[in-house]
Amino acid sequence: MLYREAGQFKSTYASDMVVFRLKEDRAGLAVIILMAYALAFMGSDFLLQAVLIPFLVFALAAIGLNLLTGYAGQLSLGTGAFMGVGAYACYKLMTAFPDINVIVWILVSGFFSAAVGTLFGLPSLRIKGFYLAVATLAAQFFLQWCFIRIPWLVNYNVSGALDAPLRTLFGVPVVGATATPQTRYIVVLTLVIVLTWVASNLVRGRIGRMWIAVRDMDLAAELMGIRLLQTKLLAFAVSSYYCGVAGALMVFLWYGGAEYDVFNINQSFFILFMVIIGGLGSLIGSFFGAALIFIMPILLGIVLPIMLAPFGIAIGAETIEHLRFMIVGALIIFFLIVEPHGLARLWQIGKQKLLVWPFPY
Amino acid sequence: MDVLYKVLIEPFVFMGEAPDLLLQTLWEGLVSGVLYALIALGFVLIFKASGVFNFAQGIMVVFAALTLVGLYEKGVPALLALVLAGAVMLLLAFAVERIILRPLVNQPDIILFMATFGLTYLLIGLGELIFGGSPKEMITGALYLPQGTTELTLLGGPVRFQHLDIAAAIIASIIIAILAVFFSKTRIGRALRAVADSHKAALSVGISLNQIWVIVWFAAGIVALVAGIMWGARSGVSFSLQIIALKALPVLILGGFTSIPGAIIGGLIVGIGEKIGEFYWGPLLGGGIDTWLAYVIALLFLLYRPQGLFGERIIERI
Amino acid sequence: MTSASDPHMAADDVLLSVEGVSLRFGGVKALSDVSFNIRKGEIRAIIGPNGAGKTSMLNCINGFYYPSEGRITFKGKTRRKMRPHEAARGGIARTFQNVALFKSMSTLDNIMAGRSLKMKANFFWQLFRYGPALREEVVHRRSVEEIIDFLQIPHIRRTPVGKLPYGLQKRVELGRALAMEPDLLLLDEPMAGMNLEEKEDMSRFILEVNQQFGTTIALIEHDIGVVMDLSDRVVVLEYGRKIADGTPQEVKSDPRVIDAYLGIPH
Amino acid sequence: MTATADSREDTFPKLIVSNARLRPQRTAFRHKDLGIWQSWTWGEVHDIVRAYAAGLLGLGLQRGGKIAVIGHNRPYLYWTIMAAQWIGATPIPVYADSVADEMAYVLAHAEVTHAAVQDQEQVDKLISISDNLPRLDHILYDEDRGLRDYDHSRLHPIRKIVESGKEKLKDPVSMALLQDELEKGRGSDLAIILYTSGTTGRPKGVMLTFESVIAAAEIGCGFDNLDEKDEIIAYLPIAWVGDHIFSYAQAILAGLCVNCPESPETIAEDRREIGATYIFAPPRIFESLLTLTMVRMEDAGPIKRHIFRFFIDHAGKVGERILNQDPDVSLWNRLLWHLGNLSVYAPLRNRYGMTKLKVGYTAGEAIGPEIFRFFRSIGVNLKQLYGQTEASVYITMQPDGEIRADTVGKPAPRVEIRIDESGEVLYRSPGVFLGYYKDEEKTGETKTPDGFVRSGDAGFFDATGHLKIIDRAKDVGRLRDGSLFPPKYVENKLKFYPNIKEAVCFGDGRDYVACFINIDLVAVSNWAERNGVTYASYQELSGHPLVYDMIEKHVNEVNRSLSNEPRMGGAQIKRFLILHKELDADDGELTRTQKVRRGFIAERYATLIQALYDGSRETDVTTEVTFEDGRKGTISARVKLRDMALHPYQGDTFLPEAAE
Repeated sequence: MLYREAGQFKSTYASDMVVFRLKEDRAGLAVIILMAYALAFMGSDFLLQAVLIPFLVFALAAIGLNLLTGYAGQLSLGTGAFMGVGAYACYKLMTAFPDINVIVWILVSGFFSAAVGTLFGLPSLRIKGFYLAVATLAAQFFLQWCFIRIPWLVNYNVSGALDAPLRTLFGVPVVGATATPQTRYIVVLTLVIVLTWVASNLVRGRIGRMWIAVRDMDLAAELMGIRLLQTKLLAFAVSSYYCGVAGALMVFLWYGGAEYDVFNINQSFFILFMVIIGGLGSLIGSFFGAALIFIMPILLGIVLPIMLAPFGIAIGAETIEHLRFMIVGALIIFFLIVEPHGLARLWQIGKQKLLVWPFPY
Repeated sequence: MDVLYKVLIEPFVFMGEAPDLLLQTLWEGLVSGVLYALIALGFVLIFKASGVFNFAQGIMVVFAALTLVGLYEKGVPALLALVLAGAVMLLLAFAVERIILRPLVNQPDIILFMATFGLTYLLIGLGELIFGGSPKEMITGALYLPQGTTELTLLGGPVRFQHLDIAAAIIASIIIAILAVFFSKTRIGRALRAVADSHKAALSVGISLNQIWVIVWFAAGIVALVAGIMWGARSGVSFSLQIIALKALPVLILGGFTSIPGAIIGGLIVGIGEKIGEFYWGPLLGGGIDTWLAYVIALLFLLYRPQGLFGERIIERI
Repeated sequence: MTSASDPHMAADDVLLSVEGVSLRFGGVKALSDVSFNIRKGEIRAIIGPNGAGKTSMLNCINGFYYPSEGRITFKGKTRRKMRPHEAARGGIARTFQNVALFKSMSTLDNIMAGRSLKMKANFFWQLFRYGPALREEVVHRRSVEEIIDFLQIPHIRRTPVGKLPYGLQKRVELGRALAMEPDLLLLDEPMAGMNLEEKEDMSRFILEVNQQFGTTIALIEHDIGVVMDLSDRVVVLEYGRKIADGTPQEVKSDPRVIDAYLGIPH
Repeated sequence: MTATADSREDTFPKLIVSNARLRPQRTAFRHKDLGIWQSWTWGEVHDIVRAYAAGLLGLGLQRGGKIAVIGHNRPYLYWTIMAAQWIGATPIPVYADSVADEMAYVLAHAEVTHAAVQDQEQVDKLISISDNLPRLDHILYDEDRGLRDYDHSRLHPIRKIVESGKEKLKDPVSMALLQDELEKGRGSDLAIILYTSGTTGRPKGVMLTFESVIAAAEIGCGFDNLDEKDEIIAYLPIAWVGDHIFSYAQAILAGLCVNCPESPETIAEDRREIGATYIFAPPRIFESLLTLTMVRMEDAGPIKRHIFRFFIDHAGKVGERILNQDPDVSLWNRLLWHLGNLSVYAPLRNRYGMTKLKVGYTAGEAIGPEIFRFFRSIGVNLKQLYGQTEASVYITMQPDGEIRADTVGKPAPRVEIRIDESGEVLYRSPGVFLGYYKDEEKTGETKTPDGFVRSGDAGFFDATGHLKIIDRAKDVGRLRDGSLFPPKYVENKLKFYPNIKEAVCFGDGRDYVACFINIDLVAVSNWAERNGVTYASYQELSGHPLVYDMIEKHVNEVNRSLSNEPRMGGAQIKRFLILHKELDADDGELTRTQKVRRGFIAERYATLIQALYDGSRETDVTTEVTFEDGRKGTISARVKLRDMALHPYQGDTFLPEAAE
């Protein structure tokens, strides 16, 4: 309906292979990015701190997991731990070399989780599916144990927790108690945009095709000369890199400090939900999934009491929490039944409908 | 050298020096192993009959135990509460079949797996909503479960046997035995096995797929109830039990997803290995290694034998 | 699409030879003591009744199974164990009996995936899809488009292959194999389940691949008519043993073949 | 009109040279090939064509020689025409889907010595008839697939010829020779011979001079202000005069861009991608677009369907008037139309690839008024024109603001029209042809001594000065009672129903009008699905009683409409039958441009015609058919016949007045 693709022809392969082939899509993306930046100045601190920053962090982690599970087809339940590796690595780097810009360390910390992820991805050569999930559970529990048991990781801090020392970017605090949500949001947003772009480059190119090939039909992929182990390990590495960066962002630009407990198995599940609900093998789906799984409970927390109030039902915060669990659970089941391919598929269908409007197909 | 000595020699020296402690550790490992096996059995039942990897098995354990205790607290006599808890599990089985399995039949495994995640969250919310989030004591006494301790002097030292543990081991063994017999000897049991091979074969036995699903989910529910009572009696009834249920995963890896004897032996390996590892090697690493040891054992095992202890060798065809 | 081998090369130049190959699964013997060779530039058919071990033979050739005994020599190199990806790197491409496409990818991406081996741009450039990475994508896209043009499937360029009818899927799979620019192309029942018209198309493509690019082809096929028309030489397997080998005419008149295979009405 | 007709540039090659000078960087041609739109600028086209011309000289093609051009719309085939004209040879475009026999006749008649073809299929066809073509020396081809192992002694890839020409042009002598050849060309020279497929008899070669074709192109470009920014998509047969004028002559004259689609399967998509600003298509293209639209909308959800219905109905009421800039449309109706434009019309135009369309033409046959109005009402500036090969297309056109469905417009600029006593339309214009190639007799019959051309169509001018065509002049017959019977006119009325694909009426010299009907498989099978009619074959569907009932309703409506028109009441259809097979060009029942070959059909189905007039209820028929792969076979069927009740009418029988 909104599309006018007539006349948008491609006369080079480069222009034929861009992500957004239609100018309407490109314009839409530009508007969304502009609005995202505008929100930094228009949104309240609550919106930025409690909704948008975590949303972006989770979206980044979901992209990470999606690269591995959605694109390369390797199920992982260790996302939380890989995020933790990034966070702890970032903490060590940041405190060991305080003079180097924190953004650099956030990006570098991802390499540490990439290394760890690759190590735990090694079994993927021999084992598949749920069996592999158990292997990643080993990573989850082992790494979490490391976070608790190795005080060196937190510089022998008595509390055993990570804290966020003050760090600045161009003189503006971005990490630490004095960093405003606005600054932190802009930093997170920028990093997420750049990393999403990089991810889209990867998945559209040779590497992405190799991942999908391994996922769809690994035997055929191998018979075409694709080395399974290297391809899978690369997926583990890139995926863990994204998770690691997301972990660092989570601790230092969202929470402003955290204990080992935030990297527990539930975090892993949480992000897996986002990927599944958002859509396996879709970057935009990762954003949708993060929005639904993270923002929806917040909305419920606000909306439920208001909705129930007219009936004279006053409910405590605890009950809301329980209801939220139930509703999230029910929604997961609901979405899986309605659209097993996730919100991304719905989005795609919606776009297709707009494209062929008024025709049904 | 010192490290090697500490890792490779010292624990064994210690074992030899104090065989009573070794026996104590083995016993404790055996008891938790039996319980692991019981939980794993719940997974196996469902996986065998419906191909669903039921992540909610852990929460079913908690939910069953909570229902039992919750009903008792509301004044329902213990044994009636036990029966009612069983009825709730039956209800749950019906609901799962209706709401989840039927609409999702023919979907890829991962989708069904995720649906059981959803079920987990739903049950957590429901359980907390009804019974509250705080941990509860298992009604051990009211259920006539033995309490107290017998201390025997064996191998030159005192070895303590909690009566509850003995009961747990016995009851779990009985349940496992019943299920094993049920599967191999009865008509329904054979039908269940047939489903694992082919859905058509099951239909030819005259049982619909839907009925089979209800039956296995109910059976898994009962297993969960028993496991919940036993675990609950040992460490209280709370949602953290769920994590313990995840231990069933390495058990399954060792035993294979479809093998009942595999689940039993896997459970024992994990239970005993974990206790021994924690007791003898844990201190070297600062303790607490039982949170991951089972997974690492399973992982190493997998690398050696990807199809599990009892799984058949997979010949890939194209 | 160019190929290293010259179609006019001497006909008796052996590209691949199989010597005394046996293959066992547990107690079952899928192949026993099979020997034959494939010459450069020829179309070689492998026929035989169901369960004769034809697919197993292909699986041995491209490294998916290791023969329990015997040797396989490809391009003058003999080896006992070779991983499938090594076979691919050596120039062996393959299609499958039951279409093994990457179902969620489009026709274009499937064939592009076939060129993974030819693409060299390093990871760094891939991250930014810039410089060599982008240039390489463009170059290979063009080669892929030539294959699409060759196979006459431009109208399904962007269709996910899972949605295509079977006949077209087979064609896309052939395209994916061609994208590897193989020296030896193994086709496992390329015409199974096709209607007459599709079979004719596929036969034409196979012949054109053989003639235009000089690709050596080994194919398994049930349709005897097709085999006789297409192939230069035929090897006949039965219960894992070779029972005949020669030109279509020779094989056709071999009494053992008639007994084992041709005599059986289909 | 930016492209003025410089008096010195009186041939297309000269115009190409001037384009290369005036707009060297503007895109001249695009061809979707290997997945993208490969493009060539006027500068590049000029270089290629000149080199190609040099190459053709090298192959022995000379001034006065003939070269056949066979294939779909490909840049290299258009360039063949240009290159041939450059050196004074005459290009002979031939319909690509002609069967070998037809092609052999044309090529032999035209005495071609060279042929440039698209692909292996055409090469094979030429080789199969080469025994009948002793003069044919060289075959050039565009696509080399499958041709690798052919004997290349007289077979050449076009690209190689162009290359060889480039080599030659490095020599200043050759360059001078080419320049010389270019300058030798005169406007009065023979530019092209277009063979008309002809509804009867053998194809005739219509000879057109540069002057005529350029004059026609000037008329077209001037009328709608075409310039170099326009885009046209070339997908109709290059041997058709419409394509030659629109995609060749006007493109060169205005310097606009010609876009060639990738393959027949992708035309719809390619059309959308390009978004042409200017299109020319026979009515059947618009008809099938509309049918497809309606069929698809049947499958849409109820809400969408209602929105669609509502706005389409609204457009039907005011859309045309808004397009005609009628000031009397109320503000509310305008607003509603624009709302509809946002939600339905613009998206529809987008799906049709007509978003950027300035003007579209339909010609060749009468277009259904509903179809015509539909497109205009949703904002597509569709116009009709009346033209002929012999006139280099333009005879009448519809000026902006005077566009009606039932007439073909006013005389085009520089065209004179008169209507003779028998009602036949005659015209004179700068675009008229030189004569029929090697057929003085026919030329004499068609051209009057004073330069007018007999169109062969019967028509009259209405009160507003618009020409109305009723039928082929020779086809307009009389029933035995003397009442007028214009078969085409009746058939077109029938064909305006989407369910009816083709109709063939009989009645000349008989007691009443009777009719064969061909159902439209797409529309009727869709109807069948919705109405629970099951069928296994075309034959079964066409014989289904419910289908007969439905068609009977349509026929009845046509009869009513005929009864309300002056002079036409006697032409009401009394009996009809539905044919058991689709009329097919492969069986010779249609021409290659999908026109009915009445005489042939009458002969072939004589038994059916007999049944129509002997009152029988049903009859058996056996027909020989040609399958797609060329095999022949027979089908037999029992065909039912239906009687119709006629509507009363006024019995006036005078002929249409000639108005001027």
